[in-house]
Formats: sequence, structure tokens, C-alpha cells
Amino acid sequence: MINVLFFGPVVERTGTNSLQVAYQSGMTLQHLRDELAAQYPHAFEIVCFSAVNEHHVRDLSMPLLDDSEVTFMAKFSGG
Amino acid sequence: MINVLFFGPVVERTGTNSLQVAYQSGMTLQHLRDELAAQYPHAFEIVCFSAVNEHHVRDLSMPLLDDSEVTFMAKFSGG
Amino acid sequence: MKAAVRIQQEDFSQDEEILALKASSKRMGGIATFVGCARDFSEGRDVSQISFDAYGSMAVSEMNQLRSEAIAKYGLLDARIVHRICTVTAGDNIVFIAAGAEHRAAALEACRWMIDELKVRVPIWKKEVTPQGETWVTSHP
Amino acid sequence: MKAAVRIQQEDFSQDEEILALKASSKRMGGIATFVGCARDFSEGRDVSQISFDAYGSMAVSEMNQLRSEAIAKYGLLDARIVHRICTVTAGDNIVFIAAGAEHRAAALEACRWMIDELKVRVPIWKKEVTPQGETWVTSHP
Repeated sequence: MINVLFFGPVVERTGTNSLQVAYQSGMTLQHLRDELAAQYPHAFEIVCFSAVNEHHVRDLSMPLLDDSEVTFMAKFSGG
Repeated sequence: MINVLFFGPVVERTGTNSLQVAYQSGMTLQHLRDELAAQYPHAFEIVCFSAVNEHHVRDLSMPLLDDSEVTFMAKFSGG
Repeated sequence: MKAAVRIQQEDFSQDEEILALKASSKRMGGIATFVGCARDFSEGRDVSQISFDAYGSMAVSEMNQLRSEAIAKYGLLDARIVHRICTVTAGDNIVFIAAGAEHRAAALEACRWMIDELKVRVPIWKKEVTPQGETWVTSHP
Repeated sequence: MKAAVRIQQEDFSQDEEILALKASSKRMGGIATFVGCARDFSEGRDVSQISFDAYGSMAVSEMNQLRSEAIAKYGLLDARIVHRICTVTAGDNIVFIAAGAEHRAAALEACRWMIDELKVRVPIWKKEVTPQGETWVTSHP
């Protein structure tokens, strides 16, 4: 399973702060993003950043491992 | 009378922190400086700034008024 | 002593943080700090409250990374970063950054770099409560 | 409340100063501070104590002028400057600068400008006590 987390402005649009997606061999971050963006198009309008296991990932072609924690995040506004 | 003040590193070289100089009509800051520099050459080696009545004065041709408070100061090192 | 990098609900004390920062070295000649606080007005709207959401574990890890990078990049003697996650009103503290160095230029430059970087790489989001309702903030003025 | 510009013997509290700074406006979003402190080492020599001499009345007048100029130049909401004149040892506070503005850039830039200007225009002199004797400091590293 891939554990997906959402925060702040994205949660407001997905209605949930976490969900699980079945892991498939060869799955990349781009595949996961496309699948979720189709499901939550309004939320993904504001997604700017992705993280895998708490690290920023800019290259969406990155292959995912099973049990990864993946986050799709809006622009930050801390500080 | 012109009241002359010295501080910090300059006092160390003049041996005094204040003295009085007789006022003369037409006297400029340059005249006063020359008179004191002749008297305390070692102190005036490190004098960088002058102030008259607590204001920085860069133009030594400034005429002095009687009863002025004049300071000849070394480079600052506060902060 | 409290950790040099923290996310917490409660307010922080600048005096305590500076004391902790100084404890790392007797060669510290300059300490620059930045405190971000809640304003009662933002982009033309009154703001009565600000609340936050954070990806806590990643935020702390990014803040630690930021601190280490600042220490290396500017040759700091020490640095601290504290971010509150709670609900605040006008005047309340939100974030604290401190950089200590032998001389002032490094401390001042590092402090500015850390707050600028924090804003673009630490996963924290701000929601403003205004008379028109609640709005997540997504721009960096 | 204490004056925004002061020369004093005793130590200052950052918490108190920041509280006083914030009291001026609820629109303050960023506060930058600089604290200069005594180091145990300067230009290759151990330093056991630092003492100060100041042209007090002119120093306070220059510091007030500096604060007003910073407020005008950077559009600050408020600013504070405190300088201690006393004998300090390593780790002790010497000078405190604070700049508060709506946004962080103005606060950070003004804070840096004020400490840089203070060093070149406020009549205060520092004497370092080293194992080799006492030396007045005349350079600005």
C-alpha cells in the first residue's frame, strides 16, 4: 500500500487527510499523482510540491516502493 | 571660553578628559584643532572626528561661537 | 535545555532562546534574530485569528536540515528555529529564528537566509480567519 | 515603558524590548533584532574584559537620530536601540537593535543598517583587557 497524506488547503479540497492506494510494481510518483488528480481535480489545482517519506521530490518519474508515505502539498505559508 | 572634551583612547594620550581654551573672535574649528594638535601631537594622531555642541562637524572651517563644547574623537568602536 | 529546532504550541521566550544559543560558544560576537508575528490585517482584509496545519515530522526534519545548512554556509557558531503550530491572534509570536556568529555580517545574513528558506521549503500552512470567512494563505508577500 | 533609545549600565531583556516594540502596532508582521556581545577572543588575543567610554549625551542624540532615520528610510512601525556602558566579560550583552515592520524584508534590512551605522557614527569606544594589557579598539572588523 502507498499511504497518501494531505495537509491544510489540500485537505479542504479532498475532504480527507489520508488515504491508501494499492501499490503496483513499477509505479512512479507521476502515476500516483495522475490517479489522485483524476479523483480530486479541484485539490490538485493547488498542489505544487510532492514528498516521499518526508523528503521533497521534484522528479515525478521517481519509482515508488511499497509502503511509501507520499504527500501532495500546496504552496507553503509558514513563518 | 571653548570647552574641549576628550574620550576613551584620546584621554589616554592627553591625560585629561576636558580643558578650556580662550575664545578668540573669528576662531574656527581648524584653529582650535591646530592649537591642540601642537600641544598633544600623540593624541591627535588618532583623532578622526570632531563634534561641536554634540553634532558631528566635518567642515573644519566652521567658525566657533564662545562657550561652545568641542570634542576631538578617535574612531568609534561601540556596538 | 530545549532543542535548537522545535515545533510547539506554546509561545517561546527570546531571552531563553538567546541564552541557549550563547551557551554554545564564548566566541559569539553577533546574534541576529527574526520573529514573525500575527498581524491584524493582511492583503486588504482584517484578520481576527490565524491557525496552522503542518506536516510535522517533515517540517522538523526540514528545519533541522535548514539549520545545518545555515551553520555550514555562513560559518555560524549556532542557530535555532522555533515554529508555533496553534491558533494565534494579532501580536502573537509565530516563528523564531536565531543565528550566532563571531561577527555580525554572518549572523545577519544567515538569519535572513533561514527565514526566507523556511518559507519556501518547510511544510506548514497558515489559515486566516477574516470577517468574510476562513482562507488558507498561499502567497508569499 | 522604557525609552526606545537608551544608554545604560545594566543588562537588557530581549523579551521586554520586543514586547515594548510590539506595543506600537498590531500590524507588525516581522521583527528583526541584533545583539552584540562580548567575545573571549579578538584579533588573535584573549580578552578577559571589555569596558566602554562614551560621549553620553551625543551618543544618545545620535542613536535617536539613527532610529528616526531608520523608521523613515525603511517604513518601520517602530525601532529600539540600547547600548550598555559598563565592564563586561565574555558572553555578556553589549548592544541591542530591534526593527519592527509589516513585512520581514524591511525589518531585516533596517536592523542591519542600524547596527552598521551605529558603529560608524555613535561616539562610544571599547577597551579590551588582555593578558598583554589594556587596548582601546579602533578598528571595525
